[in-house]
Amino acid sequence: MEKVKVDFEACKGCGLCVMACPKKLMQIGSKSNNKGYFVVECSDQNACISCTSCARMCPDSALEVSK
Amino acid sequence: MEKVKVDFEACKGCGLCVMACPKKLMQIGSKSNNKGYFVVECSDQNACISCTSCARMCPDSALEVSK
Amino acid sequence: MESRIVISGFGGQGVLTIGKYIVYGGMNAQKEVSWMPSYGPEMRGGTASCSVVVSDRQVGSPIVTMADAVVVMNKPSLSKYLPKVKKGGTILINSSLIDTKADRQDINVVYVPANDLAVECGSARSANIVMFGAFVKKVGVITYENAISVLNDSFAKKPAVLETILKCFERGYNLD
Amino acid sequence: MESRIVISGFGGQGVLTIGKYIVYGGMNAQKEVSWMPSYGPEMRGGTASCSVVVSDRQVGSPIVTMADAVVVMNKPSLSKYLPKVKKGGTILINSSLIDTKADRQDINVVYVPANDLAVECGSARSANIVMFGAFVKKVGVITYENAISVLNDSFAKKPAVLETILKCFERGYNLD
Amino acid sequence: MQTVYKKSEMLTSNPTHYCPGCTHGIAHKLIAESVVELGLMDNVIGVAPVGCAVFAYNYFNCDMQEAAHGRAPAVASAIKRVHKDVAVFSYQGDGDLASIGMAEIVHAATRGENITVVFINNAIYGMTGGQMAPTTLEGQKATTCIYGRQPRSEEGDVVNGNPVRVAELLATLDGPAYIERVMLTDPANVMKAKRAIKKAFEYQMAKKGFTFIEVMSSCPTNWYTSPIDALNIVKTQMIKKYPLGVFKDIGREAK
Amino acid sequence: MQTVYKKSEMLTSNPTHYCPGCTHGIAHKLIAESVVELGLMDNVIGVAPVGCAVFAYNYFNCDMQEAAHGRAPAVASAIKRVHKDVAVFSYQGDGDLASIGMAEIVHAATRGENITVVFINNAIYGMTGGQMAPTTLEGQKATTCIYGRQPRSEEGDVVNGNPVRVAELLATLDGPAYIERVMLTDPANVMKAKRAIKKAFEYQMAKKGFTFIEVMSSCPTNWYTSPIDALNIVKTQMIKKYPLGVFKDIGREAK
Amino acid sequence: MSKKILMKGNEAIAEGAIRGGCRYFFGYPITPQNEIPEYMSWRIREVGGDYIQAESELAAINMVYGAAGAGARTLTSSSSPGLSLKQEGISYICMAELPCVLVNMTRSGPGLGGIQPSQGDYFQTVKGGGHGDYKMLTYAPSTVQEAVDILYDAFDKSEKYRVPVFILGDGLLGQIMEPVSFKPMKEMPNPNTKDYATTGKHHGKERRIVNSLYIEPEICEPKNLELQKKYKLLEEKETLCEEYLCDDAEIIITGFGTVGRIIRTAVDDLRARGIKVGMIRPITIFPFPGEVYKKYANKQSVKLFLDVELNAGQMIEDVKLNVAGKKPVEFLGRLGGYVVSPEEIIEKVMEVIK
Amino acid sequence: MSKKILMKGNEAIAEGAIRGGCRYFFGYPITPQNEIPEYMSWRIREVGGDYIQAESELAAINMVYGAAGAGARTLTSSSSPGLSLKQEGISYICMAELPCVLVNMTRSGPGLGGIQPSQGDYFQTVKGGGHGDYKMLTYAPSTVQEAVDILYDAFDKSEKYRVPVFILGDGLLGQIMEPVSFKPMKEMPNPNTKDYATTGKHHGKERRIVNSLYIEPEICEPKNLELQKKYKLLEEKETLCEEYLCDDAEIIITGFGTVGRIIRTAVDDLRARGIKVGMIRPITIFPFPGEVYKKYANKQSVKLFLDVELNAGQMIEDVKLNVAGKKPVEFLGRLGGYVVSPEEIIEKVMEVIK
Ligand SMILES: Cc1ncc(C[n+]2csc(CCOP(=O)(O)OP(=O)(O)O)c2C)c(N)n1
Ligand SMILES: Cc1ncc(C[n+]2csc(CCOP(=O)(O)OP(=O)(O)O)c2C)c(N)n1
Ligand code: SF4
Ligand code: SF4
Ligand code: SF4
Ligand code: SF4
Repeated sequence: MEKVKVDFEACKGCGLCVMACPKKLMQIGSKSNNKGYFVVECSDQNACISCTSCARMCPDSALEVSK
Repeated sequence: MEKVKVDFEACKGCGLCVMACPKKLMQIGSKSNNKGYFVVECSDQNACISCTSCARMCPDSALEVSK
Repeated sequence: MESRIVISGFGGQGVLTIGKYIVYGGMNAQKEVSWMPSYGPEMRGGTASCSVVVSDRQVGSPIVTMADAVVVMNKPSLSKYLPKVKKGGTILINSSLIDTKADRQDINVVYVPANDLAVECGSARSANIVMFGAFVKKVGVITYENAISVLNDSFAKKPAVLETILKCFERGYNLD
Repeated sequence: MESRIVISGFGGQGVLTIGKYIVYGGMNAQKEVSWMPSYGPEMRGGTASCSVVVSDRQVGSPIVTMADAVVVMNKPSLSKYLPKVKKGGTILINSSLIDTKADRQDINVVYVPANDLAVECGSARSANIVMFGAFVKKVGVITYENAISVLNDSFAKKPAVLETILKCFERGYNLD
Repeated sequence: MQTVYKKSEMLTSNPTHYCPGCTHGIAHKLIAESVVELGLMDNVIGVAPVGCAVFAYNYFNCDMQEAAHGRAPAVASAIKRVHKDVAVFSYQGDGDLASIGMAEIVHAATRGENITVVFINNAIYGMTGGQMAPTTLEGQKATTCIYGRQPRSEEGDVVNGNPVRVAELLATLDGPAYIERVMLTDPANVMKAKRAIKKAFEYQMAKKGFTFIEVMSSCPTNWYTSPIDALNIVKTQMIKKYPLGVFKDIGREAK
Repeated sequence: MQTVYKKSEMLTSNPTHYCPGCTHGIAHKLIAESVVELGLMDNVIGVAPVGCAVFAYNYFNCDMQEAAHGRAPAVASAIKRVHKDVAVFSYQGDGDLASIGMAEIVHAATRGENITVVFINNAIYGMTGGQMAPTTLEGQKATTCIYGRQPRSEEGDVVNGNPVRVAELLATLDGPAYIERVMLTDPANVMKAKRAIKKAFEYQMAKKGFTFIEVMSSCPTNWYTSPIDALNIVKTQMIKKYPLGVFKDIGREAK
Repeated sequence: MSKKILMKGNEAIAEGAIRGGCRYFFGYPITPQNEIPEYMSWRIREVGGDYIQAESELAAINMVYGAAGAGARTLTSSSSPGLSLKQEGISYICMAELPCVLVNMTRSGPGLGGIQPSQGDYFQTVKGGGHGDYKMLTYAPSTVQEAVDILYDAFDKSEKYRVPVFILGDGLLGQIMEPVSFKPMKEMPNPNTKDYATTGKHHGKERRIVNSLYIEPEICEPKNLELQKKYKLLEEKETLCEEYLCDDAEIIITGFGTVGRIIRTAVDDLRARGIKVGMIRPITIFPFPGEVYKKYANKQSVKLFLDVELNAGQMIEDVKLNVAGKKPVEFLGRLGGYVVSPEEIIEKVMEVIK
Repeated sequence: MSKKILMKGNEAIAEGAIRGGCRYFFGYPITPQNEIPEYMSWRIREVGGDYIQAESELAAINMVYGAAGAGARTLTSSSSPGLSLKQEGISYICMAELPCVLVNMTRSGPGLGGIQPSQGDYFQTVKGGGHGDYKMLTYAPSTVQEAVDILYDAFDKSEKYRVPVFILGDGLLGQIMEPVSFKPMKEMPNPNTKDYATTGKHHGKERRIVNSLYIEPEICEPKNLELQKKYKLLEEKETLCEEYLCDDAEIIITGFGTVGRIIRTAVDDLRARGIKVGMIRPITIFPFPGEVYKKYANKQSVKLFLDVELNAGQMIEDVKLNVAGKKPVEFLGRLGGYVVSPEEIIEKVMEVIK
């Protein structure tokens, strides 16, 4: 299962989570949502340590983290 | 001649000059002006040391001091 | 019947209070009344006055332009309000502070040395009460008994001064 | 003759610029013109559009409610403006970003894969120029020469990019 | 698996209109989370400003009043007087709070109103398109100082004037109980900011006085930078002029 | 015999409407004398406030503008921009400057406008009849706090709030060049106050920035005291809350 | 009704509001209405309410917005320049449809003007001093007793229609002392019973949003149309007007507020001389009692209207809009703080009937 | 006249003011007029003037008071809520008789409303949003070129009469881009040549006092009467109005500002259908061109008037005051930011002629 869930329509592709992730797991993807933003994705769900850094930085509450 | 000249109509009888005079020469008189104020007077022009304290305190520029 | 009155003097001379006494008296007598102050820009000093109306009908304008009676407590008030006394009306002049005479023949002029009389009665600050006494006698509007009861009510909480106040009133009422 | 045009897309897609090019062209051709933007509350993102009028007479309302031609650069714009094309009018649709079809039979529908073509021409950000080219070909309003001269003027200070720009324009102009 | 972080229930499901990477969104979350953690969800009223956060009433999942430009502290003060035991917060930008609303913030503060003010300092007028704010840095460009803010000319005449430090200014007053300046540049600072906001609400509920959190924020759009560069600017340039820290804490003083 | 003190020629012959013993009159004189001594008589514009000094334009013998309540700093700023080499001063009471005009004074100060503001702090609204001012002392009675100013209740709810110290508040800004608080209680302090005002004008003419003199004043009428007792209250009570001194002096800092 | 007591207009109005359930007051000193905040500062706490001396009129009106939005019965008062400062806030309150009561004891203008009575703010009050299309239920009382009675019911009306109630007085009404009596105390309804009010208790349920922003025309226009509908309703239901001796009148003198009481004296005195005059005195100036004017404009016996105001001619436009050219409308105005006297009105009437 | 260039209304207006000699600008950002302060912030310093981004609209209008009093040519601009905040200052400026130019790019109200075009501030502008009796010379331009030309002469007129000149625009006028041409630069007259201006040089001579306080009615009333006289003079000299195809018109459509250009299209289109319509478009809304309406109201051929506004009906009162019941006056209004279209006007005309 996904540790980091991305709300596809909420993400604005700003990249703050990318910067925040200590494991450098987040990256801007190649798919854009209805608003035209390229949405972020987690490159390796298994490597995620569920530290919530990405989610805490997200201005749009687009990330949900589980462990 | 008068060292301390009082502008009879300008004085409002507030007594600030009375308080200020180091020689305690100023006193509220018994005559009132057109506005109804009892005007200050200098009790002893000779004793005046022309220190200007009275005049500097007067809010209504009613005093002129000479020496 | 409508009495239109102006009372004027320095701020601090108690002119607004005279007006209120008349109004209270009017209320006691079941009349319609109004009281309207007028101040200058000065907080202290300067001239204060009030317009008082005591009437049998609802009071229209509370601002008295032409007065049945005028009370003046200081000099600037005399020159200002003398022309505003109606023909046949009355002016009461505080002759303690006003040394000029009223040069009108068509009105009643009453000189009241209010400050001097007040000092005589032992209350330098009650010249206005003396004037009120003179007013009730010379102008009327309210009766003697009514006026006494107004004073009694007003000083109900200060019985200590009431006696002097009544003395001042009587002195004005029994002017001559 | 009056042409009333709407151009709409995301903020940042250069839709306001397409409108300006058309207006400059109109001015070159001695026409009366107006350009009127419309923004949402968003500073970035959100939908931006502009109304353009090119006319032989003084422009009355610069706000285009029913359009002779519409250019839509993103999906929300298509649903919003498709009903606003006059019968017999034209809609240009950026098919790179809009996957739905326009279901109206009474107008001309032109699909322009503007982003794809722009990328092809080496300037991903010039989809609007491709669209401008397609517009000049399919709708007219201004002539080819006029459009070229507008672009030349607009990029006079950036000769480096002019070539790519013209390439994009041509690609749109020679769509099919 | 267990969810360790998700969207606060004090936030509605409405998508925000904020630009990508704008820290307004982060600040919203911190308020929401603080309110939830303090159990104030059913005991809180918010006041939205005029500025990019003008639609904040769409995002906070509680009763909200939208105030006129700059007047949120007056609105919040009055609400508090009516509902003395309800948590009341206002949320304001720098144009709103430090320019047009300067009198209202100073007076709510000096009165010592038991409210919490969250002040978003992004050194620019966001909503209206990037004009100079009272907090715009020296040298910073804005649409009303296109050559960069210049306080005065060489001759000594005023050109654009100097920026104002609101936390320091309010700290001279007796009414505030707690004043802190924080930033949102990274997860650690975000956590710190949240602790500050939470503490402010705690003080408010204890009726200690006026509480004020200045949040150093970014406006990538009107700074013409990427969201990440914008955070770097906060970290490297803004906090030189606006140092982080606690400017007043009557709790601490009391000890 | 030689005249050693007489009425300044920067004052008109109009009698003032101020109450007996009101220190407004003294403050007027100090400004007038400073302007004369600096040779600025033909190079000065004053701005009058709304308050007891609303008629100041009748008393200062120079070009004057009467400003709307609280807005004198905005008016003075604009005048200065038009006449950059003319001395411009505003004269304001505490209601005018510290209450309704708080935004304007803070912003003229932070911009660093080359103007001189003389702030008459008498802890009361004089002209309108003795209502509470932002500077009214704790415990002091006023017509809108007839039991004495009480900042907050025992339960911690705000009642009348706390007084504000304007000199200290403005001193947190970069724009001011010189800020001093003085009082007018005796000839020595009057002389000191005059030196401060004069220095403020000197700084202004040297384009050093915003200059501000807070003058602790009295309002015998609305304090219900004699003029002399009023000055004693200033000396014994007011300066406890509003200590005298220099709060900013960039001349001194530079040394 | 209690026994009549002598009271200054301002204080009586304040007490009238308290009796009407007012529990929150926000204000800033300005002559000639200072006795209202002064009285409120101690009185409102006696009845369990709260008071803020706001830092300015701007703050005061926005505090009204806050407290009214929070469900409280809220009053503010000021005088002309202060009202100008409140215009933005008033416009907000009208769009947000918050109930509250506002008082203007008008003084002479423009600018700092003077502190004497004036009616120069009629236009500001009823046409819209603030931006956008809005109206307030506006009363212009002519005596202290009338003012007190209006205040007593003002909060009920305001909450019924969700419009501010505005009291347009003047320095005369504020400063006069007249005998007045008061009705029994009403309590303020609990804010929780108000379905628009923010109380902090609606997380996740139907949140209350107090707002005046409607960025999309699709929403902003219907919202405006709703307001207009409400104003129409006010016209139908709340128009109030005094007609005095109009039945057989040939000349109708008209004026609002305190001028009405002066006109009344003039009418009595003119009638005593056998001149057939009457008075129309709008008690509400919005809604304006246009129908009353129309009625008399259509009446054969009426020869002309004389409008009397303490301004350069403001209500006269509303009078003319309704008289609609059917009869001449003359004007008598005093400016700058002068109060028109019955004698001047009589003189003017004598002049126009010549 | 220089070559036409394409410019946004707001920027063109700013440049028009500069060409007219404006050298001081004080303003505060608000949509939809931000391009005016933005343009001014750099442009005015190029021509030797100065600019302050004021802390608020309140500060801005009081800066105008200061700079105008100091003899400078001064401009400020804002939009609806900002104008509400400026009402006190405007009233001061009018009483102090200071020349200056004020712009309102109206947006939809009331309250925070929306940012789309509206004409909801007509009443505020011409009836008196501030306190007291005052008027401003008020223009309502319909195109960018007309606005620019008005701005070019606005300072001269303002100084001639010592009244503020007010430009009542709307979001449409501010945001539209149209071709426009400019006249040559005028310089600002030296403040020392203005006999009302504070310059600091008049100690002991005839001091200049800029003031709006007249505490005694004996002075305040004559002062007010002087203002009224000046407003009469403006009515005589400065009334401007466009009449379009009115000569044989049976229906007269009327509207101000940008609505005028939309009416023109409708008139042309209706004429093309053979319907006899014309347009009256007041260019000055104070003074209001009442005589023009009277002329057509008295004309046999005219059947009715149709007033079109982007509000709930404001100018219609001035129209009706002049039509004075002689002809029906119909109304078509859009609210909340919608701009009326020629088609709607045509439809309305077809409806009323039925
Ligand atoms: C009285 C008034 N003046 C001006 C505006 C226009 N306005 C809207 S938002 C804004 C600036 C907001 O800037 P800031 O407070 O810094 O917030 P940000 O948008 O940067 O978050 C302004 C001036 C307004 N709505 N009302
Ligand atoms: C907009 C506005 N609000 C209120 C007033 C009324 N007002 C006149 S003077 C004054 C207070 C002045 O107090 P302060 O500034 O302390 O000066 P002081 O009279 O004590 O010298 C007020 C509130 C006004 N004229 N204009
Ligand atoms: S000059 Fe000095 S000594 Fe003389 S009266 Fe005045 S205070 Fe006294
Ligand atoms: S200080 Fe001046 S006003 Fe006061 S008593 Fe002395 S001379 Fe008179
Ligand atoms: S404009 Fe700036 S402050 Fe506003 S939402 Fe965008 S990034 Fe945030
Ligand atoms: S009221 Fe007070 S401040 Fe005003 S003049 Fe009198 S003493 Fe001075």
